[in-house]
Amino acid sequence: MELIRDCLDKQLIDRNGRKMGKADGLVMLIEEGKRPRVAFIEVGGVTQARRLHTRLAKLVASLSKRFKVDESDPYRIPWSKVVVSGIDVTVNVDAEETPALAWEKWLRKNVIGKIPGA
Amino acid sequence: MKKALEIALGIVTSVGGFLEIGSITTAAQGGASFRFQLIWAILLGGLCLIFLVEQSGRLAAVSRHTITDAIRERFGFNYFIFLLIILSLVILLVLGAEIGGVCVALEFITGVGFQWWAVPVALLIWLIIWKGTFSFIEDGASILGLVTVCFLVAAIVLHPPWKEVAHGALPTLPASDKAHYWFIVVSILGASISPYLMFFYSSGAVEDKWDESYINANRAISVLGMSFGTVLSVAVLIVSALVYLPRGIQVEHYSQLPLMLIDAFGYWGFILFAASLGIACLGATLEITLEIAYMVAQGFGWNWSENQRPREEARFSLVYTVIIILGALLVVVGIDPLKLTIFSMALTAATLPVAIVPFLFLMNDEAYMHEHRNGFLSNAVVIFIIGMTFVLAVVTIPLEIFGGG
Amino acid sequence: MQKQEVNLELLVGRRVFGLNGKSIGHLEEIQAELIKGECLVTEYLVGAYAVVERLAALSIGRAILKLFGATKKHDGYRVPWDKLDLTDPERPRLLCSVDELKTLAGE
Amino acid sequence: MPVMLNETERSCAKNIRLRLLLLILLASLAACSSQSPADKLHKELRTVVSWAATSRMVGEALQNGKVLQGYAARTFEAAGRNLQEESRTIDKSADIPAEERAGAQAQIARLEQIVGQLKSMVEGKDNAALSQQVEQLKVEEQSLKSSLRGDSSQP
Repeated sequence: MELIRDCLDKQLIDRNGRKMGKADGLVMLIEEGKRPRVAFIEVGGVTQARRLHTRLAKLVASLSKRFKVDESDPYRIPWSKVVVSGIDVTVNVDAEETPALAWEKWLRKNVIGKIPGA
Repeated sequence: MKKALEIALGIVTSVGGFLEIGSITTAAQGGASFRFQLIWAILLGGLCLIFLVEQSGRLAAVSRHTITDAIRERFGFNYFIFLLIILSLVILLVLGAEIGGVCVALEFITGVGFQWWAVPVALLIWLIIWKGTFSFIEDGASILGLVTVCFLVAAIVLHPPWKEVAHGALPTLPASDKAHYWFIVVSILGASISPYLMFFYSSGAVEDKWDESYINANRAISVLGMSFGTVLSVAVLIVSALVYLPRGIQVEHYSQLPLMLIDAFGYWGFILFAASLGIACLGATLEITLEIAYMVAQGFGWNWSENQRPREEARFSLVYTVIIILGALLVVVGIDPLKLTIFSMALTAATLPVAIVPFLFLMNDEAYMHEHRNGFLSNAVVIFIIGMTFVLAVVTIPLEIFGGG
Repeated sequence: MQKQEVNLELLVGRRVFGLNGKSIGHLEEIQAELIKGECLVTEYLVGAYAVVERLAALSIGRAILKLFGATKKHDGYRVPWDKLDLTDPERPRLLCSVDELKTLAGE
Repeated sequence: MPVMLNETERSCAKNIRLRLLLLILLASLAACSSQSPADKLHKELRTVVSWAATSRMVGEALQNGKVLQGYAARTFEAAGRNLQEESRTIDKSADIPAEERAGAQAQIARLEQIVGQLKSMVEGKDNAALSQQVEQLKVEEQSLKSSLRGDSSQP
C-alpha cells in the first residue's frame, strides 16, 4: 500500500457512512530496532495549518483553545480502527462521538440551530 | 424510462442555466463592436466547456467523488488551499456580478436603484438555499431559465444575413481596435469556460447519486445541453450586432442592455429582457453560492448536501450564508455591475489553468476512473485547453490595460 | 528505548541527502504493508519518478514529465526503511551509499 | 544518450526564452494601442455618439410606450453623467488641438442639454415636445457621426 497515494488526504467515513473529514495527517512511530509503523491518522485544523506553515498552526491552536470548542485538536484515530478501501478510508468509530465534529456540533447548537427552519 | 426523463431534465437544466450576466454582457459587447466576427470565440468556449463538463460528470459518476474531492485527495492539502483561495475570490466577484444582474433587472422594472435591491435579493437567495433541496433549486431555476430562449427567437425574427453569420464562425482578425477585439475574446472565453459550472455539474452528479450507468446520459446531457446553451450565447451576439452596431451604440453601461429586444418584440422585448436577465442571474447566483460552499465542504471532507437539513451540515450552511453576504456587499457598495462582470470574466480567464490542469491527471487516474479513463481525443482536448488557458493567463492582464472593457 | 513520532505529511517533499551531503531527490512516497492489523513501513520512494507514481497518472503523467524534459539523470530510488535516518525529519539522510539503492525505473 | 545539459544550464536557457517571449508580447500589445491625438479624440467621440444614440433610442421607445418611464429617466440620467465625463476627459487631454477640443465640447454640451430636456419630459404626456427633442437629438447625432466619418480613416 502507498501511504500518501492511498491514505493521506483521503475521505474518512465513519461506521454509519457519515463523512468525518479527510486524513489530514499520518503519524509514524519509530522505535529502536523495530520497523516504523503508522500509529495514527490525524484530523483537525492544527494538522492542516501545520502543513501550510508552523506559525499558522500556532495561530489555529491558540484560536481553538480560546473558543474552547475543539479541546483535542488534532484528533488522533488509532490505526486499528482504520480500513483503507479503494479511494476512501473507513473508520470504525461513530463520528458524532469524536472530536472531529467538534466545530460542527458547536455551530449546530449555537448558530445554525438557532435559525428557524434549520 | 426514468433515465430518459433524467436526460431530458439534464438537458433542460443545462440550457436554462447556461446564460448569465457574463455570457450575455460579453456576447452583447462582441456583437456591438465587431458584428459577427466573434462568433468563433463563443463556439470555441462552448466546445471546451462541453469536454470539461462531460469529464466532470464522468468522474463524479464513476468515482462518486467530485472534482474538488479528487483534487484534494490526489494533489494534497496545499494545492487544494491554493485552488480554493484563488477560485473562491474570482468566483465571489462573479457572484457579485450575478447578484448585480438580478438587482439591475429589478431596477429596469421598478425604476428603483439596483443597490437597494441587493439586500432583499440576497435574503431571497439565502431562503431558497436554506429551505430548498438540490433538485428544487437546480431544476426550478433552470426551467425558469428557459425564458432566455427568447434571445434565439429574437435573433431569428430580426432576419440576420445567415451567410455572414456563418462566416463569423471562422476566426478572423479585426481591421481596427485589435486590443479591444482580443480583450473581448478573452472575456467571452472566461464567461463560457467557467470553473464554477464544471465543479457544480460534478457536485450535482453526486447529489443526484449518479453511477456508472449514467455515463451515456452524462455524455448526452453535457453535449446537447451545453451546445444549446452556446447557441443562445451566439443568438445574444447576433441580436446585439443587428440592434446596437447600426446605431453606433457601444455596450458600456447596464442601462443600454434592455434595448436589445425592443426591435424584435417592442414593449414586451423590454419586459422579456428584464425577466431573462433576472431569472438567468438568479439561477447562476444559486449555483455559484452552492458551488463555493461545496468546494469548501468537499475539500475539508465535511458532510455536504443540499438535500439535507441545514442542522445536519452546520459548517456547510454557515459557509454559504457568509458567501451570500459577501456577494451582496459587492452590490451594496455600488460597484457598477457591468464593469464588475467584465473584470470578473477576464479574471476567470486568467485563473483557468489552476482549475483545468488537474483534469489531465484525474481523468487518467485508474483509482478514480477505472476503465472509464480519458480516451486519446479527450486527453488531446484537455492538453489543448491547458495550453490555451496558459496563453490566456499571460495575455489577460496586459490586454485589460490596453484594450480594457 | 526511545520512541519518535514523525508526521508523514510533513516528511513528504523533503530533500533526501546522501552520505556525501548531496541531495538525491525529494521523498515522495512511503510504501507499507498490513501485517496482523499493523501498518508497517517497507520502503521510501525518492525522486521525480515517485511523484508520478503518487499522482497515479501512469501513462499520461510519465509522458508529460518526459515532454517537459523532467527526467533527471536518474528516475528515483527505493530506500529500505532501515536505510533512512529520520532523527531530524526536516533533513532525512541516507545510511548507505546511493548506488546500493534499487532504482524505480526498473519496474 | 545525447549530451545532457545539466539541470541548471537547461533551466536558465528556458528562462531566457520565456523572458524574451514575454517582452515581445508586451511590446506588440503596447504598439497597437499607442494612440495618436486624432485616434484618442475619435475614440472619445465614438463614446459620445454611443450615448447620443442610446438616448435617442430610449426617447423613441418612450414615445411609442415601449419602455417603462422609471427606466427611461434613469437612462437619460446615466447618459447625461457619461456625456459630462467625456467632456471632462476631452478637456483634460491637452495633446488634442484646442479648437477641435472646443468644437467637440460644444457639441457635447448641446447633447447634454437635450438629454436633460428629455429627462424632464419623461413623466409629462406632452408627446409633441418629446418628439421635437428626439428630432433635435437625431440632427445632433447625424452631425457628430458625419464629422467622425469625415476626419477618420476607420469605418
